[in-house]
Amino acid sequence: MQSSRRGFVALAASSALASVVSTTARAADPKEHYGMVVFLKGSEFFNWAYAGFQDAAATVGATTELQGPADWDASAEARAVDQLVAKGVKGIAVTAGDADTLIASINAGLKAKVPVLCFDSDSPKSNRLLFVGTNNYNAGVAAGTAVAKLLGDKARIGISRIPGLDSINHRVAGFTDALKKLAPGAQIITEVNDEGDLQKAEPVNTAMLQAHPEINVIFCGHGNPATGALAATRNVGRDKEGPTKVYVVAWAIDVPILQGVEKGDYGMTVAQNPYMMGVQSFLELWSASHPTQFDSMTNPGFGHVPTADLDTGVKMLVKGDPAIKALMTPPKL
Amino acid sequence: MLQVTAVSKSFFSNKVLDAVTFDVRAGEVHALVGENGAGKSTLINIIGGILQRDSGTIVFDGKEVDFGHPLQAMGAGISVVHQELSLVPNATVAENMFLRREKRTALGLNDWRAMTRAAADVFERVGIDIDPNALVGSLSVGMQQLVEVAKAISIDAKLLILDEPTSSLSEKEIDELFKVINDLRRQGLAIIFVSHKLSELFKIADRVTVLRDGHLVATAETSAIKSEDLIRMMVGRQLGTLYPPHASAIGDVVFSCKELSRFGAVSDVAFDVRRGEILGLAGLVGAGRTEAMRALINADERSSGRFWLEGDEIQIHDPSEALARGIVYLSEDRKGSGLFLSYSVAENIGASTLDHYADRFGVFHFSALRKRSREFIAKMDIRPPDETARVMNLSGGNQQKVLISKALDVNPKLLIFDEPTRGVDVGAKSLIHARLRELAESGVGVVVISSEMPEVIGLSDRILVFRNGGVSAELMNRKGEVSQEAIINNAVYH
Amino acid sequence: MMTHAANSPDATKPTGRRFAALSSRQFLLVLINVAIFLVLTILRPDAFPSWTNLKAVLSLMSYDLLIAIAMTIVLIVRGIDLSVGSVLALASVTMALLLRADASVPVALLAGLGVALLCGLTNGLLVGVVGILPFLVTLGMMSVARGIATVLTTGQYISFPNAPAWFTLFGRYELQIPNGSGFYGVPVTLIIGLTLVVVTSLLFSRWTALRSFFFVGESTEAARLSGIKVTRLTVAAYLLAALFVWFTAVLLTSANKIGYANYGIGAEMRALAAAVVGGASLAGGAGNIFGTFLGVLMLALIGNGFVMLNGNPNWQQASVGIVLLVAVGVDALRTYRDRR
Amino acid sequence: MKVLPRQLFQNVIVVQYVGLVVVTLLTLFGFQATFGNVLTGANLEVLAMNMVFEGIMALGMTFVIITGGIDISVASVFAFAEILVAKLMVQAGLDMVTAIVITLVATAAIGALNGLLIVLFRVHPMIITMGTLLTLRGINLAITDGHSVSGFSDVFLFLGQGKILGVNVPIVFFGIAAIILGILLGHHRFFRQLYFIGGGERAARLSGVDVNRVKIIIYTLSATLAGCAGVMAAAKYGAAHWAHGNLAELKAIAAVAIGGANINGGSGTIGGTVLGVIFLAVVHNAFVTSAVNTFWYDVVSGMMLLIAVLLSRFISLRNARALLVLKQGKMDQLSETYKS
Repeated sequence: MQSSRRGFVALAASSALASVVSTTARAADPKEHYGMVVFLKGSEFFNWAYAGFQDAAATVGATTELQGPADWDASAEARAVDQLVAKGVKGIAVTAGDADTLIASINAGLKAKVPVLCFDSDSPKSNRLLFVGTNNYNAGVAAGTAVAKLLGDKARIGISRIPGLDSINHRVAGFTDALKKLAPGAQIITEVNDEGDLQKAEPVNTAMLQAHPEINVIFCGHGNPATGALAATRNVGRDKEGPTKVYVVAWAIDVPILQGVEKGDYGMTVAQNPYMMGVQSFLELWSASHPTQFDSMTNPGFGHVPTADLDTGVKMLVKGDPAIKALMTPPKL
Repeated sequence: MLQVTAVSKSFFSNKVLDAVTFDVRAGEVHALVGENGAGKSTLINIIGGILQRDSGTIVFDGKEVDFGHPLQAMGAGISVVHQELSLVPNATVAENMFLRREKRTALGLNDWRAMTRAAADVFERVGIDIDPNALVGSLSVGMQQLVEVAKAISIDAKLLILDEPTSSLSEKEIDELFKVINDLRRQGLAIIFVSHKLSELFKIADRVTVLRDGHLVATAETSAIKSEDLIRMMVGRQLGTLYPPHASAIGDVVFSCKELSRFGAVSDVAFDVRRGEILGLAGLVGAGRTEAMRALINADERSSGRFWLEGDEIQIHDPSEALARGIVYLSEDRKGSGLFLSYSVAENIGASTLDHYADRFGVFHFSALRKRSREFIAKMDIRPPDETARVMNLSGGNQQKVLISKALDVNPKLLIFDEPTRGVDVGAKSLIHARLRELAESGVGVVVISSEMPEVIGLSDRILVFRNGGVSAELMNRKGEVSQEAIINNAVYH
Repeated sequence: MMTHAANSPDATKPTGRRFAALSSRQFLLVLINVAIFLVLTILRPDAFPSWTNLKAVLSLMSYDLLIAIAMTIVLIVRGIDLSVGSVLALASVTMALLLRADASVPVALLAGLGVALLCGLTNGLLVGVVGILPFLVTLGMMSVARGIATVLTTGQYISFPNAPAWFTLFGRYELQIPNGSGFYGVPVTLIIGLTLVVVTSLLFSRWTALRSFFFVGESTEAARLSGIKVTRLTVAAYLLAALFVWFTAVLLTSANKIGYANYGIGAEMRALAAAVVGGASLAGGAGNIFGTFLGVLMLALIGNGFVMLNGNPNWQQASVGIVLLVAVGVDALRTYRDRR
Repeated sequence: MKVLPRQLFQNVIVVQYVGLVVVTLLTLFGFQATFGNVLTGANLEVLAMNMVFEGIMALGMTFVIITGGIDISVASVFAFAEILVAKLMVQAGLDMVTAIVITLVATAAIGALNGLLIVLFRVHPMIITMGTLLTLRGINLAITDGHSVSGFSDVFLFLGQGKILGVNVPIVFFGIAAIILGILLGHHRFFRQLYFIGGGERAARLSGVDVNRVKIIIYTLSATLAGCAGVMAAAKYGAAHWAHGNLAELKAIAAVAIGGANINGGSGTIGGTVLGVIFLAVVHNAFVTSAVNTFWYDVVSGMMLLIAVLLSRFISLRNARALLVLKQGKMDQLSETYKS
């Protein structure tokens, strides 16, 4: 009756697949192949990181690929790491959507003699070779210092964030500590949940400014809320220079936000260096997968890599900073 | 076998059964008749454990019983075959028959072999030839009905209740069913038989009980009672004539059709409809009458067909085009494809004619529709006389009246009515017949499909008999060609 | 029973009493909204009832409102459109990419409209003509549209600094309405949102073409035999939904000045919740634009109240689900009571 | 009359599954030939582990879909089970068995609640389970504060990372569950009732099927299977996190649909679902091994769903046509005999 139905389905599916594959795939070659695993795949930030990874790989003639879920599902990342290990890549750089979720996969990769390191977001309890990325606490300190310099004891801060994320927790901790030290009179008033959604950030931040009119700084704990937070200041009419202005501290290097900083819309933005994370990640992986005549002290069987974290640092970008111009052209993938 | 004493039941404040008393003996077929809403279904559902009575007693097989669930009734030996089939098309006959009573292997899994054998045994006992391994969906409706009966008696039923078992069967299938019923009676089963078709009762029932408005009217031996008496008891009054008079004058052709075919269902049907006449389509279920009419308006894709309306050749690409030309088809499936059940009477009446109630800017005026609906409510005697009442709350007869009103609002030139009085009480039935006759007299072409032999004979001026997807005979009432024998003769294969 | 049913006007069905009085459901919704409003006013008299706050709540809910109207329209014809959020993103990305490439605004808008309608048409044809379940069709479309948007942008914000200023301004434009001492700034998004609610609401009750949608949803086969062009209307419903999604995309792209492949994630859930709360049914044949408006308003007020009252941000995300369950529960209880 | 043994009434289905198997194998070998590294033990293991949790959910989903329902809450039940079992062991200090039992009972209770609300409110299952999905996701977030929970014993980790006879424990679980549930669905009287409910609920009711009870049990089973998957996932990842398994419900539904079940209810088999799961796993794996730009994954998986339903629709139309040919043949034959 429906004898060949399934056949058609599957045939059509695989032909659809094949057409995509043929347009974009590269045939396997003997070159060394490295993988990067991210969450929120496709976000500009990780595109920068991957660009660095790719560019660094090109210098030694290695190839790369990017894997991971488009949403915030660390378990999908863990599976992507498993996949790459099974595929036999020479090294994996992973940013941990959740520190603990990735432990098993990272350790399994190392056990299979594939060098694995973390970048951007760490999985400290795993055996990863090292962490390359912004030290979130330090970055928070930098942001806190900048805010303290800007408003001093008068700073009243609202935070827009996704609850519970480790990296954001560290940023907020650094931010708070810096303020405590430099401007003890400053206060953190409240936190709102923007659900990581650009669109959602506007209503919650607007409501926050209404509920707490004393707020004069919105500290964005991550990349997405900046646009919405800025719009929120407009909604309550507190975007213009003057005594009532609410300063938005963005945490992003997306082009529209950099443009906003140049125009003075945003108070400042915390610029991490994802490109360098990518470059450094590759170089360390390369090093780890090419053992020299002396065995690694800490990671027997692998090449030498530093044991301490590599802090790629942040820069607080304010209006007129020449670095903004350099970041305006997004990376080619 | 069964003794029902003073059973009453109310739904909310509405008393639907009022102290009904009657009994059924082993080895008899007991007919239960009454207009729609007389309480037959409620009574059956109470006996079958689907509903619970408010008061009264039921003694079955010597014990007083009080079933809380259909399964308890089944366990006691009471089996109900409902009007709507309750079989699943995707499962085999055997699995359907033994649903909830599966035979098991030692592992507790279903023992298909044993079930197949048991089903075959039942069929043998009843004398039906059906493959227990066939998928139910592959059987005709008549066969499925027989499977239902077999399923009902396979629980070792002592009392079998058949709720309008013949409503969707062809004459031949009815004969088959009656043969089975007679067999079962001989085996000592008590059988309650519900039907609107009085001729059937006289053929099969030993006694008949008449209900009206939830009250018991009478119980009588069928041999001692006449059809007219029964009808009087059911409606409480004498119906002068059951059918309106035949056409006074038959005029020119309103609509004609040639070469109407639908692949696999209808082949090369041709007919004319004239002013003033009612054209009846007779035939066994599945002979292609409904299929032909649906193909006519292209509700099902036809393979060929040419049509002339009032002398001009026309195209009919889809039902909406048919409607636009004044050709209306009213489906036999009132609830599924006739009415919008949760909408009001007015909304239903205006469903085909929304544009009539819009002004030239396309603005819809509900008040105009309500006004129009009230006219129809008066004309068709729709009850309750409230145009905002939801159609789902109306009785079958009143629903059918709404359906006709909807068609009339189109100002049809050709009205095709599929089973106009199926599931309709006697009062509404004669009103519908009268309205159809009026319509024909006013110059509208009227085509009626009916599986009820008396209706198609009583109503039609001319009858087309369908067989095997085509027209096998044309019988003129005026010429005295119409008779049950003539129709059957042309409807079946010899 | 019968008389009772006749006396219980349910304005989610086109029984014609829609303007005689609010249905009991909408009345209930109005009450709930008023109650939330009063509670928030009492608890936060300083912040909540200000025009600035209410304006923000009302104008920012416009995006959800337009999407929810789109959802209501397809629900009426017994459909569902899970792809609204993704199509929103795809239309936005299309317009932004064209504007960045210095296309003129009309061209970009038309292209966005074209993309949205193409998605709507595909949905409509697959549902209406081919006869595939709407749930599956739009689930596939949801994946495809979001995927294409991501492929086109690789996830970047697409800004268009060279686009004409009026396009980047109108999404945030406010009409100044004098109020004696000063001006009320009334956002254009709010005006557009409310206008569309009123217009669609009127059209659904007073325009025969749209009234027919209800018949299609209530019983497809009966509608077909009643001469209603079912296929055409089904396709039209998905196209209309796509149109509303496009409105949203235009407003959102203009207001945020960026096209973004992750716009509208989860929008279908909020829209569905609001539409069902407002009286639409997955079984088709019912749905009310004003009810949907009240549903969206309720969700927006709850979201605003959450922040106003310093609710634990962790619990914010559970609110949509709880609202949905409570609404369905209350409705079921009401129907149950009506049945008696 | 000749009594045949009950035909494996899905002979036809067996044939159509062969098609799915063949194409799955073709894809596997095709990619192996082109890119290599596919048919390695390590890759096959990863391939299987990639879909195993969705696969376990798909088993329960099969039952739900056969009854004509849908359960989109499984993904959040999955994450809830992870979190609960983790909290019970790590924070409450319960022993492993107690923790797992409590977790499974809790997830069963959620499923029972789903079923209860569905039969009580008589609302479409999608609305109810969507409410559960959103609410539970919010709760998952809230009770963990967004953090993951970890620190399991090695014995517990064995449930996710260990191997029995060289096969990962979750895969063993999936296999055994599929076999047991497959046999039960095919041959056990309780599960056979599902087809009757999906084929016609009213008819099933009249035949004495306790539809409400069966539904509640089925939703309970679905949630419990999601709970089992969650427990093993916690062990596999060594951590519980609220965002785990996001959108898993869609993958599970897609697997059931590709496996040939009718989303309207009344048909579907465990065997088909298992094949659907394997097919999706192979395709996903193909993406990784071929190193295609993974942005395309969404597009292709959406397309695949659309093509799958489209083709199944065309096939069913063709079957209807074939049936007509058969009928026409009978008609012609009859009229021939009658003429002569």
